Amino acid sequence: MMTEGIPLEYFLIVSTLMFFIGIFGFLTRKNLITMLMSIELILNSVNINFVAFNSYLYPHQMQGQFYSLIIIAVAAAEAAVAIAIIINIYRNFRSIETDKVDEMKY
Amino acid sequence: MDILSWFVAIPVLTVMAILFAKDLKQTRIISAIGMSAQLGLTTWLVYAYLAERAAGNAAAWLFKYDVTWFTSLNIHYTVGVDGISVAMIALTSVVIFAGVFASWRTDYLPREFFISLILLSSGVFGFFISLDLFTMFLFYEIAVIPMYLLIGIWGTGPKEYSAMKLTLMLMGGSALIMVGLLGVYFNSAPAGQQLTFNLNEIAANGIPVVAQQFFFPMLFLGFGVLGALFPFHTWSPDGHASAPTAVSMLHAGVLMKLGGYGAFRVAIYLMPEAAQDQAWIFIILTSVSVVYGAFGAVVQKDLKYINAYSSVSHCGLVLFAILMMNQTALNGAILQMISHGLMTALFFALIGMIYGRTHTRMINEMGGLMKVLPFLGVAYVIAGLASLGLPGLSGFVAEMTIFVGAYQHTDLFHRFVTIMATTSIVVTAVYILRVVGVLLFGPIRDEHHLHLTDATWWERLSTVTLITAIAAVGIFPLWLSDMINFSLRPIVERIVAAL
Amino acid sequence: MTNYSYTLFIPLIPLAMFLLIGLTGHKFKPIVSGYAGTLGLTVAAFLSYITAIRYFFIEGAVDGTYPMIKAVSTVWLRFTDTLHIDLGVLIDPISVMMLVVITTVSLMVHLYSLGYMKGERGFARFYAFLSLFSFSMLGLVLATNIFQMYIFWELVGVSSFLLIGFYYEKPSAVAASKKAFIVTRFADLGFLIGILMLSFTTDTFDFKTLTSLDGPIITSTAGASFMGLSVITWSLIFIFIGGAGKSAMFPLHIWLPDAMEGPTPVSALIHAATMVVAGVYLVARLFPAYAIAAPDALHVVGYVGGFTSLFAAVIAITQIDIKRVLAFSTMSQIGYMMMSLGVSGYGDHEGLGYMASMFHLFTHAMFKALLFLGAGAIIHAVHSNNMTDMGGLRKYMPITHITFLIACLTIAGIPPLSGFWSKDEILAAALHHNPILFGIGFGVAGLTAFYMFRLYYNIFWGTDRHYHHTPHEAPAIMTFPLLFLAVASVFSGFLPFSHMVTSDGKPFEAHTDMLVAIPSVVIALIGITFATIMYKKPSTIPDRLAGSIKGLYKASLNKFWFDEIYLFVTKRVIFAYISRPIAWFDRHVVDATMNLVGWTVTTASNKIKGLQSGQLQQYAMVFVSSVVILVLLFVYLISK
Amino acid sequence: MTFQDILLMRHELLLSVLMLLILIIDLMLKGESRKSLIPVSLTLFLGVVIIGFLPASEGSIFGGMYKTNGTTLLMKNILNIATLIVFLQSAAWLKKEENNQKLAEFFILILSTLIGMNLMISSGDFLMFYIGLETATIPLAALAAYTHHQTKSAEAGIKLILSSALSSGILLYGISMIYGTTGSVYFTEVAAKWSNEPLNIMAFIFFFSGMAFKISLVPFHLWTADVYEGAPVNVTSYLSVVSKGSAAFVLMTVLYTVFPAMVEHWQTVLYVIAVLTMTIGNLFALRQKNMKRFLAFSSIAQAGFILLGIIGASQLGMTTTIFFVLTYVFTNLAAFGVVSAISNETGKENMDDYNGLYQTNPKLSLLLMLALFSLAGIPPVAGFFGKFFLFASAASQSFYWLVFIAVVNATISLYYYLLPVKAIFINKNENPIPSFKSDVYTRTGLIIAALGTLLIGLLSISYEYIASLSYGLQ
Repeated sequence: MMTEGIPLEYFLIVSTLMFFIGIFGFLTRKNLITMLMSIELILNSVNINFVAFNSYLYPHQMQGQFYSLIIIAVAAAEAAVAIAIIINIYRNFRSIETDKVDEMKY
Repeated sequence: MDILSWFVAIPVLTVMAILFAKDLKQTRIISAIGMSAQLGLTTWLVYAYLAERAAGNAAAWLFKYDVTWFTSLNIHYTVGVDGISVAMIALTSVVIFAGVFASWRTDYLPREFFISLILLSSGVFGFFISLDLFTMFLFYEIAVIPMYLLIGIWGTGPKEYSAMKLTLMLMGGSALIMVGLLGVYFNSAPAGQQLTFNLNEIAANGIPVVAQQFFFPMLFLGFGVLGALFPFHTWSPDGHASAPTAVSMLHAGVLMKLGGYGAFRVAIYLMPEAAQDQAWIFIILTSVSVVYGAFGAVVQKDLKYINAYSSVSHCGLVLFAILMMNQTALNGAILQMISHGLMTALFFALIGMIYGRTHTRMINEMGGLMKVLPFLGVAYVIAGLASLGLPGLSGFVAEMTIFVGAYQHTDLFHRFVTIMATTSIVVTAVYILRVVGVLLFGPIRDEHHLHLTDATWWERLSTVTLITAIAAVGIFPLWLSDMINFSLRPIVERIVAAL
Repeated sequence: MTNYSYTLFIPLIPLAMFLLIGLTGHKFKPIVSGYAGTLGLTVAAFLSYITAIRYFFIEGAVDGTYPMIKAVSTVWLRFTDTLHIDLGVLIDPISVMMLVVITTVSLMVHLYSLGYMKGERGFARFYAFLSLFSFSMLGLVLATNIFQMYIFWELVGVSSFLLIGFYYEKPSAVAASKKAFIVTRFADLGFLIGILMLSFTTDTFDFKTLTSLDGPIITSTAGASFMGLSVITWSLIFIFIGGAGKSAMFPLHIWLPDAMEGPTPVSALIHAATMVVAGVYLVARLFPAYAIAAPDALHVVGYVGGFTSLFAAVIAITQIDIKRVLAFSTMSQIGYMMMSLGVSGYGDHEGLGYMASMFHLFTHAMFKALLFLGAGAIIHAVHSNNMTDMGGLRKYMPITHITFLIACLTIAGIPPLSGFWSKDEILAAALHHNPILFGIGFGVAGLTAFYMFRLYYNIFWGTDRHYHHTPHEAPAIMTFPLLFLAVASVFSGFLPFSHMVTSDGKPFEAHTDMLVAIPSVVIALIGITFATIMYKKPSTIPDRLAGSIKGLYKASLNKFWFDEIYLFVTKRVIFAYISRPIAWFDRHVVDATMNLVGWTVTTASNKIKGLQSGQLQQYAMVFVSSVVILVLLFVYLISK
Repeated sequence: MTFQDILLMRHELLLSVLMLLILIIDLMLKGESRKSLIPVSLTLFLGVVIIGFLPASEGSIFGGMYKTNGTTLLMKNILNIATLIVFLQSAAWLKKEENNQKLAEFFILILSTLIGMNLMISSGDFLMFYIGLETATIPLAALAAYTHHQTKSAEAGIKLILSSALSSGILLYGISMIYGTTGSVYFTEVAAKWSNEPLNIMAFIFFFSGMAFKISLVPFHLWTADVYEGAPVNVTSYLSVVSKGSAAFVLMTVLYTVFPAMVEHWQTVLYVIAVLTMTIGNLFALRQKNMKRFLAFSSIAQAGFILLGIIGASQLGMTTTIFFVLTYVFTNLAAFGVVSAISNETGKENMDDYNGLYQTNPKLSLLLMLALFSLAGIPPVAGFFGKFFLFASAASQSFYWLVFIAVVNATISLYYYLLPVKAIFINKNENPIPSFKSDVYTRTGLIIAALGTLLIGLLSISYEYIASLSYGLQ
């Protein structure tokens, strides 16, 4: 296998980094699309987790891999709806800056 | 259907009937009929009860009726009466009867008014007949909530504020009660046995003293709020001042008694040990409210405020007596509930009638009314004399029983506070005579009052009903106090056993 | 033992009359109510005379003692198995005597009022109240137990309140009635506390038990004591406070002078003859207890009585309002009775004071009622209470004049009028037991003679005022009671009281003690002479005298400023320093605290609204950070 | 696995079929005739609801990924009823011209979320659970943005979709950790292998916060108010009742079946969260003027109360929770029903607009009062029983102080529940909302809700039935 000799920790470090980069992006970037992308980052970090755990710790079964497949699918659906709404937002607000979208508060 | 449930059913049916009433006329006729039926039923109950006792039926509870409601939680609908609840029921039906007639001329939304009023009374009746703490609590809240609408819609002055304050403070009280009840429920039986809400079963099983120490104050305070326990009495002046006549009557006359009754039936009866330990705190509080309320009343200018404060004083006496926890004092407490209920209802009725004529409740804006309103004036004097404990009227009987009972304690503390409490009778005389002197006697202050008309027939009816009751209790107290005493005996034995 | 159960009707008839007149009186002509009331009282009086004759003369003393008979008794309210209020009728010498006194005076007043109150508004009401009062007073004297007495005690207070405030449109009358009720109420508090203490120690209310020589009080080794006095003593002192209140003993006397605001017949009935002696009756009722178990308490009674009699006599000298003069003289005379109780012992001749006190009570009732009714007639004639508006009335109203003179002589203690005998016994008793009190009593005798004749001369002699319409003699319906009472006060002195009313029920021989009698008569005469000199003819002596002892004169004129003191206490202390602060505290502290709670919640909700900023990323921020916090928190908790 | 086994998924299958049917019918209908879709789909759905109550066999399929038993059926039926009421109440709104094009979408989206919820409830492992969760969430975003011409609606949509995406991301991260530590995503195996290592705790918290987001517990609730306000009223009511209720069911099921090993830990979590939720929710609700926003915060507070049931961690706990959700369904739908009826009729959503409503619309006013009293827990309406039993469940674990805080909060909540009552009955208003007569659907919806609110509590049978199906920690 091509992952010969790469210890599990490396994968986990990568996934963790991705996770927090995603969170960071979500919290800081003003553009709604970019926020959506950072969500994708988070989800993919989760995918890496699942696959890595699966192939390193529990190689004899495939739950992790299937899980990641499902996640990818769902993520796609989510993105679709999200983008649709974002377009809608653009129609209404003439912008897709998240901090413009605060008509309702308190 | 068993006899007691009718006490809840009749008001509900009356309400149903009122729903179909077209105008004020029909509404009040229906309510009058309903409440007269209730009064009749009550007389029958009293008679039947005494007959049973005379026949030697020594069971603690008569006319018992039990239906399982929530099996898995062992919640029952259990009703039954002993001498005490019979007395309270009698009080309630007299007051509500008088109340209906006192609010005979309610022009704004009459149907809604009578509906909520009578609904409230159904809650009160339910509370007095329940033996199951859950049902009891349920009826308790049913009795408290319509207050908000009654005061908020038909009240006077800062009614929204008063109504909200009253409701929230009472609900705060019932919040405490709820926690207390749950605590009682989960300690109501030894481990492994079926938990229960049934008053007598709990009493039989007994509650662990540790739990009592935690839950007794909750329950006592919770009920105390409704009993106008100092310093949680402040809903009472505003609430009464803003409430319409009949509501003040019912509230001060009956609802505040729920507090005393509950404190006695639930808090003291189920948790005597804790009561014995903690009584002194509350005794101090109550004796404060007895004197404090009386003195507070002396300088008030608004008739309703005067009466509200005197209610604080008198209801304080009720709780005071309950905490004395001996046969005589407890008997006095019940008598005091009845007596205060009747006379304060009379007071509020009269105040309402006077206000309806003079459109003011400020005593310094009125004077010499005795000349123009002889009937109301005389009635007011009678109410006043009852409240300052004149022999031959109910007040004397109750107060003397309380004082004599409270003084039976051998230790100095109890006797000292008793003496403290007795001083209130002088202060009471002061404020009562002050009002009577300014309001009724002397020259007429306001020439507009010269051509006021005296009481109408319904006002007379409502007033006379109450006065008759007051006099009946005051002149022939023995049957009542014996009836109560009989039912008190087992309770007192239990409390004494806890010593 | 005879059956006295019919005595129940003596109080019940007036009650019936009260209810009848009160409920239906307005339906008939006023006078009807008047007749009804009078009729009722006549029957009651008749019954009480029968009772008296049967008790004293037909039955007489059973083996040397007048028995204490519970004619009727029924449980009214049960406190404990042993403590219960009974309502009943107790027949014994003093109660029988009081029956006679009350019904007689009351009947006279009823008759008198038919004339005096003629045409008054509320005539019917007046008679209703009179009946109510008679009922309560009779119930009081017939009480079988101390609590029944308390009950009627209160009722008496209320009916007196109603009668004083009869002219309820007159502010002064309202004020007076209020004052009377509250002051006595305050005293009654003492009574109540006394009852509580007594009943707690003795476990009974019953007079028979309380006063019987082997009863719990007498035999009780009252262990618990406070300030050196036993519980029994304390409770008896407290009870005496109650008595002092009703009997207007110093310092609870202030209500009595004002009570004269009531119609004069009322003053005669309540504030001269009957109610005010209730205190004396109460002490007499419990006398064995006082005398044997609590001599200290009895001394208190004696000294209070003595001081009051002097104090009141001094004030009476300077008063202008004739009714007030009489009021103070009443106080002084009741002080006399109290004093004589105070100096009495228990058992035959020792109990001379007791007998004397009761004797004086009896005679005093007669002549004081006479005086008041006379005064009423006078006021009726001249439409004023002030002796400065009177003078030379003897020409206009002869009957009143004569009867009034008789009364004055009687109270001054001139033999052979009744006053002499009773006063003589009192002084005799005082002399043997307590010289100081004897001194006081002796002095008071002189003073009494003086101020009574000052009054007499000022009214009937002195300068002849010109009246806007000539005063005329009162109608027969009013003069008859005067004559009757005059006769009574002349002859009642010859009743063999020591054979009838004694401390232990056993008759004994009382003989007039010349050592006392002569000086007392002498001093009385001196007093009269002074009065004659000063007031018979208009003269300047009084003013000069007043000028020479200005301070004392002013003090006495202003009743030693007691009203002012009381006013200060009530208005300043109670109202300003207790009630108003409490009312303020309730609104601005207790209530404010409750409102504060609500305020806190609402402000809190306004403060934290920024949390909901509408910014998506801020939401996410909160979300993430709270996740982190939770994680850290729990990882920490668990690793612990 | 046979054909019969597929039938175990009765609810889901029926709903999917219904979805497709509606889709097809929609294709056939054109223009005005579209309106007929409403009665058609309503009747069909009614059929589904009824079938849902028919007795069914228990069991599990897909190797335990999907399992069904009496409890799950009960929960699903409750959700069905709630959805039915929502449909009835939305009819009036759907009839409007602007929605003519999107009629079918409304039904389809709602039904798909319902399917998702059913899957969540029946899920036997985290995968199925996740699929259900997303199926139940993503369409909701579309629904929130349903009236796309309104800025508020769009804002609601974006706020919902993004924050839910974030939360599910975090939740997934937690699940991945669980998988990493226990080596399985099956509930049973996870429960068996569970150990309270810090990593597991972290994983649990991640997972829990994901669920807390769905139930909108403080501090994961911030999206709620805005979305509720922005979304169309009927969507809001669906969100606040069905979505919240299902999430509560699932959270409880998972806690009881997967994490019994760490019961006292999650009890502590719930304790803290419950206190926060009740208090913050109340404090915010106090000052709301917009009825939808007001009900949003009130529903947050209610969620806090629900935790008092779950915390019981026993058969009693489950019973009370389900019972409360049942009462809550009817109560809240009654309240929302009135609000939506009024806003559909007049477009007014502010509390001040309700002043003097009783003069013009007594029936609606009384119903709203009933609902609010029930929410406040005033007898004899259902809410009282629900709350009392919830507190009982917390008290059974002797969390008396928690109960105390809860009842104090209940008192505070009474204050703001009385505000609309005050507006309706006491406040004067010269031009109140004119009296109107709502259409048959709305009225049926309201009547059902009202009956439920009145009777659920008084008739103990419902409670007993739930109790017979509930279970404690596994």
